[in-house]
Amino acid sequence: MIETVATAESNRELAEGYLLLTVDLKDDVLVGAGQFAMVKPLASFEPVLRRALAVYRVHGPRRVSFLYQVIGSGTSALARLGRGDKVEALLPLGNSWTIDDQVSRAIVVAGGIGSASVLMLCERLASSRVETRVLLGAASERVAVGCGLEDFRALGLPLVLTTDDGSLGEKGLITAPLERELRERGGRAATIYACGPWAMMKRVAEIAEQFNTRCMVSLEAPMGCGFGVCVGCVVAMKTDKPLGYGSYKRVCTDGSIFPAEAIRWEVNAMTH
Amino acid sequence: MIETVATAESNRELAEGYLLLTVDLKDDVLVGAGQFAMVKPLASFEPVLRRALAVYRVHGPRRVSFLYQVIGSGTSALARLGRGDKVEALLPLGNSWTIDDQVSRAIVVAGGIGSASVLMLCERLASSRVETRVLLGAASERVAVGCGLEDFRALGLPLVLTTDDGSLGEKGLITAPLERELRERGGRAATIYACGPWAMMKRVAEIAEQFNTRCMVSLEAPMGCGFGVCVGCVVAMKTDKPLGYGSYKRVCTDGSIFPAEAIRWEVNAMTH
Amino acid sequence: MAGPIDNDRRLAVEIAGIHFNNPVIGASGTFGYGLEFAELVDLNRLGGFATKGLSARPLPGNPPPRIVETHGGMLNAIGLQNIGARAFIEEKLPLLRSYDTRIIANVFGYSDDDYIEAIEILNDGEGISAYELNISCPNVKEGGIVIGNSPSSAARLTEKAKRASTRPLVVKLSPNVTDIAELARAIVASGADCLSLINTIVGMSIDVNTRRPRLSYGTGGLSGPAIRPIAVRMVFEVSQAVSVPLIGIGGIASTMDALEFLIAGATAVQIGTANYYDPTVTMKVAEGLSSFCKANGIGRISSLVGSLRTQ
Amino acid sequence: MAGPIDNDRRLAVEIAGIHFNNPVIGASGTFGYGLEFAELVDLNRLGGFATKGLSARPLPGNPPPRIVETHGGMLNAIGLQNIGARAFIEEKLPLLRSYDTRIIANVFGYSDDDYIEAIEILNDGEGISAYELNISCPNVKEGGIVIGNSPSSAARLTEKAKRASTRPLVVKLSPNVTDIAELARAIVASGADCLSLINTIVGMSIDVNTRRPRLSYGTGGLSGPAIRPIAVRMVFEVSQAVSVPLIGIGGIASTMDALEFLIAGATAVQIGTANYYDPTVTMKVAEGLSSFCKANGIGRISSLVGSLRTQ
Ligand SMILES: Cc1cc2nc3c(=O)[nH]c(=O)nc-3n(C[C@H](O)[C@H](O)[C@H](O)COP(=O)(O)OP(=O)(O)OC[C@H]3O[C@@H](n4cnc5c(N)ncnc54)[C@H](O)[C@@H]3O)c2cc1C
Ligand SMILES: Cc1cc2nc3c(=O)[nH]c(=O)nc-3n(C[C@H](O)[C@H](O)[C@H](O)COP(=O)(O)OP(=O)(O)OC[C@H]3O[C@@H](n4cnc5c(N)ncnc54)[C@H](O)[C@@H]3O)c2cc1C
Ligand SMILES: Cc1cc2nc3c(=O)[nH]c(=O)nc-3n(C[C@H](O)[C@H](O)[C@H](O)COP(=O)(O)O)c2cc1C
Ligand SMILES: Cc1cc2nc3c(=O)[nH]c(=O)nc-3n(C[C@H](O)[C@H](O)[C@H](O)COP(=O)(O)O)c2cc1C
Ligand code: FES
Ligand code: FES
Repeated sequence: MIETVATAESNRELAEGYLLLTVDLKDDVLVGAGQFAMVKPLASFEPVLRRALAVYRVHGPRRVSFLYQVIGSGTSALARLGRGDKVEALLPLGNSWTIDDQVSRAIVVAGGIGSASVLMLCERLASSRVETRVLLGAASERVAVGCGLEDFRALGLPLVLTTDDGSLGEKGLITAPLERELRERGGRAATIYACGPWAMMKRVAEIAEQFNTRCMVSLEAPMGCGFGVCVGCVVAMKTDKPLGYGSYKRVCTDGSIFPAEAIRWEVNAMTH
Repeated sequence: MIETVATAESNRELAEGYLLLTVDLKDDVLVGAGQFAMVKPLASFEPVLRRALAVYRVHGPRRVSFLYQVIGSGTSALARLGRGDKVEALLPLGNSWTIDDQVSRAIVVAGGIGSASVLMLCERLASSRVETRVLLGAASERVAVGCGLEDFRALGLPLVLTTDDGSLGEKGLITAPLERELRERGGRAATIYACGPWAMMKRVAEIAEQFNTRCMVSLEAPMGCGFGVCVGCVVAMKTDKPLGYGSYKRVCTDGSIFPAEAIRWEVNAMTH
Repeated sequence: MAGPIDNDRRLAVEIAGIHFNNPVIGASGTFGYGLEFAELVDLNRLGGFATKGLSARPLPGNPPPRIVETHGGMLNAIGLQNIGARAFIEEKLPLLRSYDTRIIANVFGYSDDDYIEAIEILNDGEGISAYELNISCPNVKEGGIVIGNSPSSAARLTEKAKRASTRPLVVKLSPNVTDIAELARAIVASGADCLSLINTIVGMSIDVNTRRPRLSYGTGGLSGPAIRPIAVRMVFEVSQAVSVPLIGIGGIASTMDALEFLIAGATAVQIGTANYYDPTVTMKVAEGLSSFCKANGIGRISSLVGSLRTQ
Repeated sequence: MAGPIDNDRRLAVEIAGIHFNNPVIGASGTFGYGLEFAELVDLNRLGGFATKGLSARPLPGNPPPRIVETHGGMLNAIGLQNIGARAFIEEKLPLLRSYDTRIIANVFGYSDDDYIEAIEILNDGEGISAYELNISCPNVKEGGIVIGNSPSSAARLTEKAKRASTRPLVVKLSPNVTDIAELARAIVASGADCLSLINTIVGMSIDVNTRRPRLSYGTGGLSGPAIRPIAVRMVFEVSQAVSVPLIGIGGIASTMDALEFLIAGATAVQIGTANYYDPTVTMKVAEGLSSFCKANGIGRISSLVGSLRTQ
């Protein structure tokens, strides 16, 4: 974990409301697939807190990029960054996606901008002997493009696409093809890697349980610090002694990646 | 007075820390010499208050420019504006410099960026039959350039320059040549128009009194609104009943231009 | 500037028998005497406005500097400079009567008697809809907060003011207290028809170079977006403690901000500091509320009041 | 990261007999157990830090969402999730002892007995310099603010804690009171060696779309730059009321901010929320104070304490 002032190398719009920010760091970092950073334009006063962004890609020890959707004041401020502008960044944060020996067949499921935290995972799976299928869900073709569609296509992995409006791929939610795949080929041998909004993660977890499929999810929670000290980003865990110490874990340091079965899904960690 | 969203046409640095911002307005405005505007980049959250800037120049009914020095967060935010960026603006505000029949000989005295509120006055004096002399004081040659030196030179009026470090013109304060001029030629027939920091305005007022010279000063005060409703920008006035109602007047609407002899100079209106 | 709200009946609210075209009111001390805004906003499009604090006699106010900006807001110590109740009636009211907007006279005094005297003068003023008792100004050595921070003295003055007043009485609460619900109960028990909250929070800013306070008065009242969460909490607490209508105030700068206060329990809102840096904000918020009702199929905005879901 | 401060004796301050390398202290709940920062800041360059609130037994904390951002700050309702006093002694202290920095154990309980029990456990912990009694946490139904907002109960607990404690006792004040000077006097009269202020201010934020509070707990504590002017004012008020040393807290994010508190009357400062968005801020401020002393020919930073000029 390093605290550094990065320099924006480019900040390109992939689709309306979706940008790819590439920055140069002053020091070397070793980033694992699925890890994130806390970022903010240098010397910006409002909003005060930094924003959590997954490291989308690593271009070298000192160059990384972030793929982000413009939501409110924080991401809008990032969207105004131009080449040469400075960015305060703390990284890498959180745990990484693991591809252990148990994994023979992988299903990567991403909803919307959740794609940002799985591209590097897909790269590693593509270069491994693990049979991999990538499921990307988005609101529309525009959003899919904004969420890095071309980068995923370039990996050459089998890709299943769904959009809410049917403008690209199959119309509907990404959980539909997931369920189909598990029903047709069985779930036991597979491992699901998922990232997306809370509601989707919850549904994916249900499906995984139904088919006895191993499932890892990367979660979101409002973050004060990103490195474990504010204890504001917690999710509720299944514990034998409910409401005892340990019922809540920090997404930023105990996660952001958790085994789906460990989460108490009825307790939504997000503010909105 | 109109409330409008202006578009930055250019935002050029004249010298390090001094910029010239030219904006296009959506509606026509009629701006008098010495009037000001309250401005802020559109949809910026911090700082919350707009900043008071004198209208430096009018290029047409819908195009004006501001000359400003970068001091803190507000002017820094303005300095980041690029062509096409939007600026919230309320203008024109305050009263104007008046050139009435009593004025036969004019002495314009500006200290530092105070120059911004007298350029248009000088333009009008140049095109009048009033004998005019312009006295500009700055910290250094760089600052003088940043405060619009070339624009003043272009007017072709007799120009006296002083700098604190002697890098341009006479070394010392601008009040020295002012005093000399009044001593040599007498003060009665002259009218002083002055704009600059509080301490300088106070000194100019003393000199004017000493030589019985008519003197108008444009003052600064921290401004909440700029159009008369917060009553936060007051200066203390000389009144027969001290501390009675009327002891304080608003710089934004009762000024910013006042007759020097009306001000209680021992009460500094500035926060710093 | 055109908008549907002239006749958007959905936004109408009633407080102590007074009809407001909509729940958006300019806050005292930030809306001058109303007329200053006539050039910028169509006063007929607002629910109303509260005048700068009016006292029986004109007041000079505090020496400068009177304001200083802080993160997300500002400190002020104006010291209630105002033209006086009589001058307001003679010089401002005649011009204001031509507008279809509710005028709330904000009243201030250094002592109970001062307050009553101001109210008695204002009783003659035709076109005033209600009084707002400012017992929460932090920038005076007597009156204001000195009375308003104590439930007993606040209750005492409220009772006198209610007796003297020919109009509905709004009492404006100070947030500088341990238990604002207790304060509210005492004031309502003494006859207040409505409570408005919050006034500014006492703060201080120091110039490190001169080692002096940045305000000549020393301390000042904090306002602006910075205080909004505190104000929303207090409105909710008071809404749970009393049954009179509330006017929510504190850092409101957008439609969403205003809605937070309504949901927390306010029947109407006052917008203050935002008028300084966004002079047409009141009209924008009124129009925003109209659009919100349309978009969400809300028939009467008052149905949102106090609709906060707590489990 | 190198800087002159290791040996800048000008910055040394003493509080209740404890020597601090400099007046910059990490605030409780924002500095974890200190070790989380070891990778980012050189702990030896800080005056010290206050631990997350420690209770006799580990606490799970409140359900999420626990934080929400606001203009100039944030609301939190963590609910004092912590590993417990015993675990702190066994797991954290041994590692912390290697640093030359003062460790202040922030203590919390639901009842007087809980507080005393936690203190008695911590008394065994070697390397703790002082206790900071957190009777100002707004995010619990018992203890914290419930005790801290009442001078009498605060005084009662202070007395018991002082008796139970083998170390200097800092009592942390709640800003959610009408008269913080009165509260401070009562607590000092009961034996507090030092007062730290302010804790967070109770606030609320509502999600207009769901009409629910944004925090599961309902309300939360406001912190960050937004509250700084309120904190500076309270530090000044308390400095005029008591003679024990004060630790100033509230929205400090820069050297100038820290200096405001010293001039207002604080012997040292704690930096909280700023650690989240600027993890090395404590070290930057310590270095900034060093440069300030150099630039202004100040021989001892303590000479600035309470140097506010009021006329
Ligand atoms: C571990 C992690 C990794 C993330 N990676 C990415 C990414 O690669 N690309 C991307 O576009 N987004 C990512 N997000 C979401 C991103 O952090 C939010 O979209 C962003 O914080 C929104 O800030 P805002 O000011 O624009 O929106 P606002 O809605 O104005 O933010 C208001 C407050 O809520 C918080 N907030 C709002 N949405 C979220 C959210 N979804 N998750 C957490 N906090 C939120 C903000 O931080 C802020 O404090 C990630 C979130 C987490 C927790
Ligand atoms: C009528 C009038 C006309 C002005 N015209 C110009 C101009 O043409 N060009 C120019 O460069 N400057 C001008 N100024 C000064 C300009 O408004 C300040 O430099 C600016 O507000 C500083 O803001 P900041 O955030 O950069 O500095 P900061 O020091 O960070 O500001 C802190 C606070 O103090 C206030 N403040 C600081 N300095 C001044 C000041 N000198 N006058 C009033 N308020 C101040 C700010 O508005 C802000 O609220 C004028 C001021 C007034 C009152
Ligand atoms: C400069 C200024 C002057 C004020 N004067 C008054 C006043 O005369 N009477 C009053 O009751 N409140 C006064 N207030 C308080 C506001 O009406 C309002 O209660 C407070 O500012 C909080 O709202 P805001 O955050 O929207 O500004 C004043 C506020 C400011 C900023
Ligand atoms: C997330 C969070 C958790 C906190 N936890 C504690 C705590 O456990 N004990 C305590 O005394 N103060 C706690 N505080 C209060 C801070 O120590 C500090 O008093 C307050 O945040 C004001 O300072 P700031 O504005 O610099 O953050 C907490 C603050 C925050 C933001
Ligand atoms: S964001 Fe602060 S602990 Fe996770
Ligand atoms: S700036 Fe508000 S009255 Fe002058």
